[in-house]
Amino acid sequence: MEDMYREVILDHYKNPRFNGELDPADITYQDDNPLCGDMIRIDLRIDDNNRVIECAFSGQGCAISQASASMLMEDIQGKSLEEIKDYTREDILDMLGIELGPVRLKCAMLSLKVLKVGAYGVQEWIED
Amino acid sequence: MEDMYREVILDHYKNPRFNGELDPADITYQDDNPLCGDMIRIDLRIDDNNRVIECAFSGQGCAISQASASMLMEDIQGKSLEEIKDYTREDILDMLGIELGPVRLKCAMLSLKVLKVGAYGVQEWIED
Amino acid sequence: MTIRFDANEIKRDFPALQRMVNEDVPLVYLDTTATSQKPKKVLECLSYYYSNSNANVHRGIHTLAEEATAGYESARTKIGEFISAPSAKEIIYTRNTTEAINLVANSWGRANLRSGDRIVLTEMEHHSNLVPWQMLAASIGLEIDIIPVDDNGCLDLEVYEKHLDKNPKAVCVTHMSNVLGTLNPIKEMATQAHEHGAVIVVDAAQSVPHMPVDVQDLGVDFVAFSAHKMCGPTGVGVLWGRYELLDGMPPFLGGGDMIKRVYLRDFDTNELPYKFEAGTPAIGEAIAMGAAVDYLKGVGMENVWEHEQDIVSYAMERLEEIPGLTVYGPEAEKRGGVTAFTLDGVHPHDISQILDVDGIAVRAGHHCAMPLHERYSLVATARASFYLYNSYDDVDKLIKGLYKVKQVFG
Amino acid sequence: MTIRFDANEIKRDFPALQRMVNEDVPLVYLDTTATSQKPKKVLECLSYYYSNSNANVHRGIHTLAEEATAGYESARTKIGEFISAPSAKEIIYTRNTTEAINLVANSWGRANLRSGDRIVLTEMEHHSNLVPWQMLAASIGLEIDIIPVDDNGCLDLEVYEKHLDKNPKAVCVTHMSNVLGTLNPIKEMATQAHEHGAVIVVDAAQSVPHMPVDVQDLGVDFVAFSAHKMCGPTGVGVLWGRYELLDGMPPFLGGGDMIKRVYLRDFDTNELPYKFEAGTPAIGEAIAMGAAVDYLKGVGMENVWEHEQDIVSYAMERLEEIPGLTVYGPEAEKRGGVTAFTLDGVHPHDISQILDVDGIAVRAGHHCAMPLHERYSLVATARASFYLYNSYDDVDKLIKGLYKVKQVFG
Ligand SMILES: Cc1ncc(COP(=O)(O)O)c(C=O)c1O
Ligand SMILES: Cc1ncc(COP(=O)(O)O)c(C=O)c1O
Repeated sequence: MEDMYREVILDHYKNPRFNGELDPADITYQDDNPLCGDMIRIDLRIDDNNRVIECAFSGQGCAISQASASMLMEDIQGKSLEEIKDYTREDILDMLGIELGPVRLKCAMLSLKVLKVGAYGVQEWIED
Repeated sequence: MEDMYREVILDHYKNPRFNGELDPADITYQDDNPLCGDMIRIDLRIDDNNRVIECAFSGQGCAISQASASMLMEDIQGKSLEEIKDYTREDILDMLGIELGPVRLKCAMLSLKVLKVGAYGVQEWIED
Repeated sequence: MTIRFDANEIKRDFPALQRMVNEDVPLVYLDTTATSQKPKKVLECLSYYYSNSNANVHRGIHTLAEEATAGYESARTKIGEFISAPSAKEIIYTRNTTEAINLVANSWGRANLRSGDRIVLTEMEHHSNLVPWQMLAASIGLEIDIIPVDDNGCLDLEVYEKHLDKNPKAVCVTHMSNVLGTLNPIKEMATQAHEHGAVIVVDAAQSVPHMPVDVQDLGVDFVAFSAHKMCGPTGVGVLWGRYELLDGMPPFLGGGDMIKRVYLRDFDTNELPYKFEAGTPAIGEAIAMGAAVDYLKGVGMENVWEHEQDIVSYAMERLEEIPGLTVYGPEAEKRGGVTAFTLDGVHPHDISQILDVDGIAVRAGHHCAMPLHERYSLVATARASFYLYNSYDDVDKLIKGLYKVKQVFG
Repeated sequence: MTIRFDANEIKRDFPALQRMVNEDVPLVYLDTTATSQKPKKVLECLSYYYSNSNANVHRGIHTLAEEATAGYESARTKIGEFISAPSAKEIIYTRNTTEAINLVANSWGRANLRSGDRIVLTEMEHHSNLVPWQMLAASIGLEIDIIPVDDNGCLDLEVYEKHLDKNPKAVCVTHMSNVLGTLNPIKEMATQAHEHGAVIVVDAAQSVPHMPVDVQDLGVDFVAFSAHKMCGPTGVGVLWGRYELLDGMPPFLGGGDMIKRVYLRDFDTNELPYKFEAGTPAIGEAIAMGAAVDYLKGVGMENVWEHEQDIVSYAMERLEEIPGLTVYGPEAEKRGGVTAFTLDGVHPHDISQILDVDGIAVRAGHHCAMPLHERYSLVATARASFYLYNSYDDVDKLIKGLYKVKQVFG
């Protein structure tokens, strides 16, 4: 936290990439964190090889939740659903480049949760 | 507690005065302290001037509860019910001649409680 | 004018307020509404108890058991006097405000309410004074009427009167809102409730710690509060209730201490207050709550209240200077030391996190008052709250911090 | 043989055990079954928490709130590991054993039991594991079957089997009696209960503090225990339950933290373990309970158990030498470190009080087990109980004290 929110987080928050909705989409899922009201929706279009050809997120909430969604969208371009399965908490924290306490971790992980539950169902999402 | 239980307490416990039941009696009442199982019953015979002409106690329990009952019986001989109303916690403690913590106080006061409630009903007995 | 005290001197009584955060910034604690810090005297009392007189209460004869029992009961007496309760037997130790309200809902509620009966709640309640009643309502079939919050952040008392005309059995209301700071006119509300035959249950979690509270003068029926918000430890709180009401209620939890006699298939209930204290209570914490009361009495509750009034007036003045910042709730004169606010374009979580870098501790979120936030179409606010140990200087640091937040998100 | 530890060295860890009573006699604390003393490390943990990281949990972002939350949750993890719980989410903080059992009776019981269903209790239960079930039984109409205590102070397991043939829904039994010391064959009883489709609720207030307990190995469904009996503070205890059971249960108390969302007339329940933790929990005390677990783990629960076995064997040997003294319950090999006894012609209260003169702290009374005392046609017993900090020397002092009691009443 030395440098408050890193430039890159604020940049993604203020200028979110892949922001919006896809209609139609192959996969659409949304969830929220009632504790703070963060909300994220993710839409995906998938090709025959199960690769992400298009994606978008929408929602509202704090800088951490929105920036991590924006960064995640950027990162999954062209990835297969199999590869998305492998995303971990560490990947998100690496993108953000800051340390987070338990409450903010939930903000940071919301987009990954929405992505994974959307792609595979709840079983795949082990939160703790 | 320096001298453990004073001689007089042990004497009253081992050789209770006025121990037994009166049949018939003008007033009979009993109560117990479920916390420790102390039980006291008091029988009184009263003359036309509302004076105690005969009294007896029976029961079981610790030395403090039984000795204080025995001492109390000795003390109320010939007293009027009016005078009995005036008995206080201090009177009992003076008879016993020792200091007592909250749990043992209940043991010590049981006979006075039985006497007062028997003579006047619950209203007269304000414990605390 | 009041006999003002020096908050910076008071601050020295509180070990946690001496600490640094993020290695080298001094803590500015503005989160008392969530829980207060504890003065040294209270911590010493706790530590003394556990190092000397620790024993189980009520049943023991040995020295430690007698000391523990005497401490536990004398704290009860102190707490009773603190709120002018007619008798210490009306002081029931609970875990917290929440358990106290659950006790009323379950014991008084189940014994006295029937399907179709009405109860009145308000839009500004903490979840603690909503959910227990919702659970009861669902279980036995009650109708719930809600007093809305008006645009000044106050209860709409005209609606209250309309609800009373439907003859509710209970009115459940907070003395002071933990978000808006609103101080509700409990005395008047109690009179009205009683005129309509309703019992009034007051969530005093935010009033007892901050102002003189006299339950007899208020004329209410039940009052709930928590030690941890009034300089005491966690794990203990109080339900006060009128003797006749408490005496007529069935027990809540079953176990040791709340019984007079137990048989294999049945039991006899103990007297007040033990009837409602099942199992080993929070003995050390109750004794330390007594020490917290001593501490607050030493400062004087009138003084605490006046001080907080000064601080919150100043805070609101300064906060409202900040462009894009909105403070919710009534003017300073009608509120306690709580200010919930939003800042355009910045989520409250981000406000709290960036303030934390400078050691400034504020809460962000729904503060356990989701329906109230809903009423303002908000999902979260940031909240700075004040206590006897907060100074004007703390407010200045908050304001400076908020300008920094604006700059980061500018 | 075991790796023995030196109780006199352990004793030095406990500040209260250094104190004098009646001005100049050293304390001999033989009342751990009521509550244990606390090691310095636990008190330091408590004090450190309140002096540094004190904040409300779960909702805060600022440094103190994060520290408090991390401490509170890491204590949960430690406690879960201590009893080999599959997941820390199964560890529910309660006030004490009593509240934990009330939680099961009210939440699991009301959701799963119907009028006419049977439950099995035992004659040796503490009131905590009787009264909540009696209250439930009276409220919804259950039949209660009782396992009697045989002449050796053990449960009559033949009667247990007969009760199981009536297909009860729950078996509620203590792991170790707080009067007789009897260690019940919980693993076997659990297997039998499950064969008959019953859930088994174990009062582990006297086992978890004194021996290694592995809830998975025992194969039980619910386990309840209190911090204050295992070197921790008052005000906090634990309910452990199997995940599927807890997950399927409705909430118990309503309020903050146990909700996901709250509307004006309705709410959504939170996940485990928070679903059952309403309002501000005993944060400091839970963290200190974690420190107590660390302390006990450091000594080793096998060692604690072996030590207590040695001490209680010795104590029974010595006690039974005293003419007119009767010890109740099974032989030393079948019991934990508890000895309840009577002395002909002397009421237990008098025993306790006279021992106190010499600094020896024992309990006298029904020890919250009136039905068990009834079974022996007693109203009270004196009880000396032992823990890791008690030495052979303590036993010798007790014996000497009892001879003095005899002399006074001789
Ligand atoms: C066997 C047993 N069960 C339950 C309890 C109740 O524990 P607590 O008072 O901590 O709820 C005790 C202790 O008093 C006990 O010994
Ligand atoms: C107004 C109000 N009511 C109830 C509560 C709940 O208090 P506790 O969590 O101590 O039960 C709080 C504090 O969180 C509060 O501010």
